[in-house]
Amino acid sequence: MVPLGHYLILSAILFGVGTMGVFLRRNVITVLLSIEVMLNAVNLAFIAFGRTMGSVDGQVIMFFVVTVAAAEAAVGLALVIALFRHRESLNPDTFTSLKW
Amino acid sequence: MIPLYIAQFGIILAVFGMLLLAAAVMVYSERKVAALIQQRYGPYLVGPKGMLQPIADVVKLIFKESLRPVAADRVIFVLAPILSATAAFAAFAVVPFGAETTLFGLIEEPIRLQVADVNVAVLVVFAITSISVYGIVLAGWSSNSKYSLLGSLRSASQMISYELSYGMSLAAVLVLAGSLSLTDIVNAQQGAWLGFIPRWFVFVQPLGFLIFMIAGVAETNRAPFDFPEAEQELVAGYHTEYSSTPFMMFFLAEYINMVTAAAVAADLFLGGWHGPFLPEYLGWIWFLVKISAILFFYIWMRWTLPRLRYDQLMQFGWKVLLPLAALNLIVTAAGVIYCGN
Amino acid sequence: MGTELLLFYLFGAIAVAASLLVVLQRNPMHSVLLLIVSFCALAGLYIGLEAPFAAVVQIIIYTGAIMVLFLFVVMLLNAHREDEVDVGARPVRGPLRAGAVLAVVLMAELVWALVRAGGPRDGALSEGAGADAAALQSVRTLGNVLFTDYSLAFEATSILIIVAMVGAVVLAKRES
Amino acid sequence: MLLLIPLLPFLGFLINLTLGKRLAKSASGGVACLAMFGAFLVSAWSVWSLIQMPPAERGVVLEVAPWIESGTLSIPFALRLDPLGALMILVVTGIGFLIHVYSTAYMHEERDSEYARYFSYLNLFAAFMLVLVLGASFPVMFVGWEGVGLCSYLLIGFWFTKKSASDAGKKAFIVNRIGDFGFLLGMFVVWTQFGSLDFQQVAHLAGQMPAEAAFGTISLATLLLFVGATGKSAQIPLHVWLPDAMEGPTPVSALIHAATMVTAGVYMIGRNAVLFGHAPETLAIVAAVGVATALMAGTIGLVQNDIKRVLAYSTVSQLGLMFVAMGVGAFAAGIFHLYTHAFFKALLFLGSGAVIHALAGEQDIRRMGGLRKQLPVTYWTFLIGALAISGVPLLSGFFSKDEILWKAFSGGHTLVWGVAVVASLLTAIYMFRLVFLTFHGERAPVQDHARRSPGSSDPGNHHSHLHDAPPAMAIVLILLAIGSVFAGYIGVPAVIGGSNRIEHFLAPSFAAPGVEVSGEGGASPAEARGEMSPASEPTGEGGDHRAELLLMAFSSGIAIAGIGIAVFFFLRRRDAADRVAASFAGLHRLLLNKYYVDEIYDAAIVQPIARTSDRALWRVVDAGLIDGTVNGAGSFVNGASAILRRLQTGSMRAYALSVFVGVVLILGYYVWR
Repeated sequence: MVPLGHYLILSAILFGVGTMGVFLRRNVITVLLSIEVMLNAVNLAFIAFGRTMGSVDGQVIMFFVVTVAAAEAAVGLALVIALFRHRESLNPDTFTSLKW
Repeated sequence: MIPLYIAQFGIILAVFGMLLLAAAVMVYSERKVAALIQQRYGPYLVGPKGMLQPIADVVKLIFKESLRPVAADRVIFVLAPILSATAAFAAFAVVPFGAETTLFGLIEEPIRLQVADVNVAVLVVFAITSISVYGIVLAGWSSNSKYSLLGSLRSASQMISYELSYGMSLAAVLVLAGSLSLTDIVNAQQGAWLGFIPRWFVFVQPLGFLIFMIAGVAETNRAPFDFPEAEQELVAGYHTEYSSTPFMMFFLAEYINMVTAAAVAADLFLGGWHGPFLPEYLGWIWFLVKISAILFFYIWMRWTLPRLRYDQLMQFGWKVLLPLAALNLIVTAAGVIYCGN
Repeated sequence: MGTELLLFYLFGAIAVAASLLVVLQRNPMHSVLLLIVSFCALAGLYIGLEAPFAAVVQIIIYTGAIMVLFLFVVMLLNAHREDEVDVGARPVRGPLRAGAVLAVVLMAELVWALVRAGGPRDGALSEGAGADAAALQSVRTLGNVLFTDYSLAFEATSILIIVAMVGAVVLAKRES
Repeated sequence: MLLLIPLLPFLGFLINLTLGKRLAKSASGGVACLAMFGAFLVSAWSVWSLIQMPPAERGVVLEVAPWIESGTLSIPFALRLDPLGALMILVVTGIGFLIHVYSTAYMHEERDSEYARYFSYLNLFAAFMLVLVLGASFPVMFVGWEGVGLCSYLLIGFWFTKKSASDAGKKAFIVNRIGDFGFLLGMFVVWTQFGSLDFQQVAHLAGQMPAEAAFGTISLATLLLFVGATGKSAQIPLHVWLPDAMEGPTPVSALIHAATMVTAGVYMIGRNAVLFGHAPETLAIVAAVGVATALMAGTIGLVQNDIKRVLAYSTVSQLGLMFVAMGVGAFAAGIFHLYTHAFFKALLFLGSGAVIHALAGEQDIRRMGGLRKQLPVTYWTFLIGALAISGVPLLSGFFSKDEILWKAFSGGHTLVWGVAVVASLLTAIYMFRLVFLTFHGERAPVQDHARRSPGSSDPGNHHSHLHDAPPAMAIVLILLAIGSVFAGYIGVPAVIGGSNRIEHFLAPSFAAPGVEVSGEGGASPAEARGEMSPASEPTGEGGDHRAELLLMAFSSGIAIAGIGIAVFFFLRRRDAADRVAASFAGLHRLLLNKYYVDEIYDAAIVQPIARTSDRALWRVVDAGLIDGTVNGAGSFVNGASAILRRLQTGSMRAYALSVFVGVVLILGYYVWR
C-alpha cells in the first residue's frame, strides 16, 4: 500500500520539471510539451487524492484536464504552425512583437 | 498452485508461438490465394506445395545485410520496428480465444484461455493499437527519406481517422454487452435465438460489424487502404529504407495485427468460441475457424479491390464512416434503453 | 517493501527520468517520444491507484491522439533541432535561466511542505483503501458520476472541444 | 394668447430654417409674411381687449413657465402687455409685416436658399423683438435684447461673401456687446437694490422712495442701463455701428435699424420710467447725450453722399431726439416720436430701397438725379416721408417732434431745446438735399462698376430703362405714406383742439403701480419723476398755451426754413453748395469723415487690444502657458510610458516568469511561516 505522500511528492517533482522546461527550452513545441508534463503531474495528484478519498471524482477531474489539454494542444499547435509561416523560426523569443 | 503458474506461462508461450505461426501461415496463404485469384500457381517449390516458403523467406531476410541511411536518426530508426512488433504482440495479450478449461484435467481449477484478463480489455486493445501507430510514424520519420516520411504521415493520419469509427462501432457492442471485458462480451453471445440463430452480435449489429471490418482494414493498412506502403506511389512507404530483420519485424507486425484484428472481431461480433456441435472445451476450434474466415476475407479484399485515392480515403472516413458509426451507436444505445436489458 | 511500492518506484523513476530528458535535450522529436514514455509510466501508476480506466484513457487520448498531433507538427515543420541562431530574438535567456532555478526552488518548497505535513510515512492512502476498489474501478460508477454530478462541466467541455477544433482549423488554414 | 405673438414668427423661422431650402420663393416668403400677419392680428386683438379695460388696471400678465429658480431669485418666463407694450407690438408687427411684404419683392433676385435664409432671420428677429417688448422682467427682456442683437448681426452680414458686410456685422455685434455689458451690470445693481427684477415690482418699490438728490444707487443702475441703451440705439459714444449697418439689405435697415430694434433703448428707458424718474442725474446725462448725438448726426448727415448713410445718420439724430424727450422726462412724447418715426423712417428707407432697386444697387446720390419722372410712386411717397420727418405741420412728424421740443422748453431745459431745434433744422435740410439730389435735376450716367450690393443685381437686364417699384413694394410704400401722414393724429396736443390721447393711453406705463394716475396729459411723467422740476407742472394755465402755440409755429417755421435752404442750395444753385463746401474745406472734411470717430476708436481701443492679444495673449499665454501645459502632459505620459514599456517585452515566457515568481514567493511564505 503506497502512501499518498509518495504520489504527491512525485507529482510535485514532475510539476517542477515541467516548469523548468517551460523556461529552459527555446522551441515552442517543447514548451508545449513541458506544459503537458505539468498537467500530468496535476492529474496524478488528483487521482491519488481521489483514491485516498475513495471517490471517483479524482478520475473525473482528470478526464476534464485531459480534454482541456487536448484542446490546448490543438489550438497551440495550430498557432505554432501559423507562427512558423510568418517567422521561419520556432523560438518563442522571436514572437515578441505584439502585432505584425 | 505451482501448476497454475506453469499453465499461465505455457499459455503465454503458446500464444507467442501461435502468433508467429499464424504470421507464417498468413504469408503463405496470402501468396497462394493471390496466385489463385490471378490464375497463377504461387509458391510451390519449397516443401510440399511450397508450404515451407515462409521459412525460406525468413531465412533470406535474416541473412540479408541490415542497412541504415547516414542521415537517419539512429535511435529511433532502430526503435521503430521493435516498437511496432511489440505492440502487435501485446495487443493480443488481452484477447481470449477459448472457454475456461482445465487443459484435460492437468490442473484442478480451470483457467481462461487468455494471457491477461483485464476488465477493460477492449480499451486495452484499442490503446495498444493506437500505440502501434508510432512504429510506422517513427520508422518513416527516422529513416529521413521523403517517401518514408510521406508514407508515415499518411498512415498516421489514416489510422487516427479510422480509429474513431473503429472505437464507436466497438462502443455499440460494449453497450449491448454492458461490459468492457472481452470474456464477458463473448459470454454474452452464448446460446441462440429460436434455437438455431446464434446470439451473435453481428446479427444485432450488422452495420456495426461492417464499419468495424472496414475500419479494421484501414487500421492494419491493408488494401484497399494500403497507403503507407503504396508501391506505385512511394516505393515501399514507411519501410522503404528498411531491410533484413527490421523489415521482417514490420512484416511480422502487419500480419499479427491482422490476426489480432480478426480475433477481436470474432470475439466482439461472431460470438468468440461459441458455436454449435462442439463441446465447450473445444471452443477454440470454432474460434480458429472464424478467424480464418475473416482473414481470408481480408486477403480476398486485397487482391480484388483497387486502391482508393488518398482524399477519397479521408472523405470516406470522416464524412461517411464516422457519421454512420455515431448513428449506429446512438440507435443501439436508444434500443438498449428501450428494451431495458 | 511490497510489490506495489516496488512498482511505484519503478514507474515513478521512469516518469521522472523521461520528463527530465524531455526538458533537458534539444531534439523535439526525442522529447515527444520521451514524453510518451513518461505518460505510459503514469498510466502504470494509475493502475496502481486502481484507476485502470484512467490509465487506458491516458494512453488512448494522450499517447494515441495528442502526442500524434505533436509528432505531426514536428514532422511538418521538420524541426530537427532547436534553432540556436535566434532570428531577431530578444536575449531574455538570463532571467529564464533564473526561472528554471525558481522551478527547482518550487519543487523543494512543495516537497518540504509535504514532508512537514506528515510526509511519506503517513498512512493516508490506507484508510482510503477502505473504500471498495471495485466501485473505484468500475467504469459504470465513473459514467454515472460523470453524467450526473458533472453533467454541466461535461457539456461545457464538449463545447470547448468544438470551439478548439474550429479555432485550430481557422488558425492553421493557409490564408490565400 | 399673448404667447402666440412671439411664437408665430418663431414658427415661421423654424419652418424656413428647416425646409426653406426646398421651398420655392413664393412659399418661404409667404410663410414668413403669413406668420407676421398672424402675429399682427393677434396683437391687434389683444390690444383691443386691453383698451376695453379701465385705464387704471390696463395690464395682462402671462406666466409661460418657471425659468430661473435659485434661492431668493425667482424669475418666471413671463410676458406682460400694457399700454406701452401694446403700442410697441403694434408697431413691430404692423410695420414688420409691411416690410416682410416689401422684402418679398426686394430680395427676389436671391437664390431660393438665400431667400429662405433671409426670411428665417427676419422672422426670428421679429420673434425676439416681440419678446423684448413683452418681457415682464429684465432677464426676459434681456433675452429679446440679445436675440435682436444676434439677428441684426446675421442680417447686416447677410451678404457675408462681401468683406465690408461681414465686417459691419461684426462691428455692430461687438459694439452692442459693450452696451449689453452695461445693461447686465445695471440689472445686477437693480437686483442688489430692490431684490427683484420684475418691472412692476421694481417700479413699485422705486415709487415708494424719494427721488435721489445726489448720485446714488438708482442713478448708477439707470446709468448702466442707459449704457446698454446707447449700445442698442446708437447714441454717442456707441453710435459708430449704425451707419456701417447699412451694408445689410435695405428692408433690414428699414425694419431693424430704423423702425424697431434701434428704438429698443428708448423703449427700455420708457419701460423703466419710474426708475429713471428717480435718478435726475441720469436723466440729465440722457438728455445731454441725446442732444449731442442729434446734433452730431445731423451735421454728418448734411454731407454724406450714400443715400442709405444719410438716412442712417438721420435715424441716429432722431433717436437722439427721442432720448432728449426721455431725458427731459417726457416719456410719452419720446415713445410717441418713436412711433411716428417708425412710420416715416421705414417709408424713407423703403423708398431709398426702391431707388437702389431701380438703379441696380446704385447708392451714391451724386450719380442719381431726375428720377422724379421714372419713379413717380417712389418719389411722392419719399417726398411725404421727407416732409413728415422734417416736421412740416399736420404731418405725423410734426406732432411728435413738436411735443418733444415743447416738453424740453417747458421743462426749463432751454439749452437742450435750442440744440434740438438746430438739429431739426439740419434734419429738414439734409432730408431735402437727399430728395433734390435724388429725384430732381439731371441724372448722371450709371457706371457698371457702381453696382454695389451683389444681392440686388440681376443678370437679366442692365437697367437700360428704369422701372418703378414693383407692386408689392409700391403698395407698402403707399400704405406707409398714409401711415406717416395720419399716424400723428392720435397725439394731437390739447392746444390745437386735440386731446393728447396717446399720452393718456401710455400714462399708466410710466407711473409706479399703486400711484394714482391723473387723467391729465403730461401729468404722469411729472409725477413719475417725483416733483423733480416744478417748472414742468405745465399745461392747463393759459399762459403756457400761448407759449406752446408760439413754439409750435416757430418749429414749423424752422422746418419750412430748412426746406427753403435745401431748395436754394441743392435745387437752384448747386455750385453755391460746392462753393460753401470749398470755403469750409476743413469742416467739410471733418464732417465727411464723421468727426474721425472710427479712426479714434481704432487707434485708442482696437489697435491696443489687437496688439496685446497678439503679443501677450497669443504668444505668451496661449502658446506658452496653455499649449505648454497640454503638450507637457502629453510628453510626460510619453516619457513615463517609454520607461514602462520595458516591462512589456512581449515574450510570453517573461510574463510566465513574473507569474511564477509570485507563485514561488507566496508558497514560500506559507511554507516558512
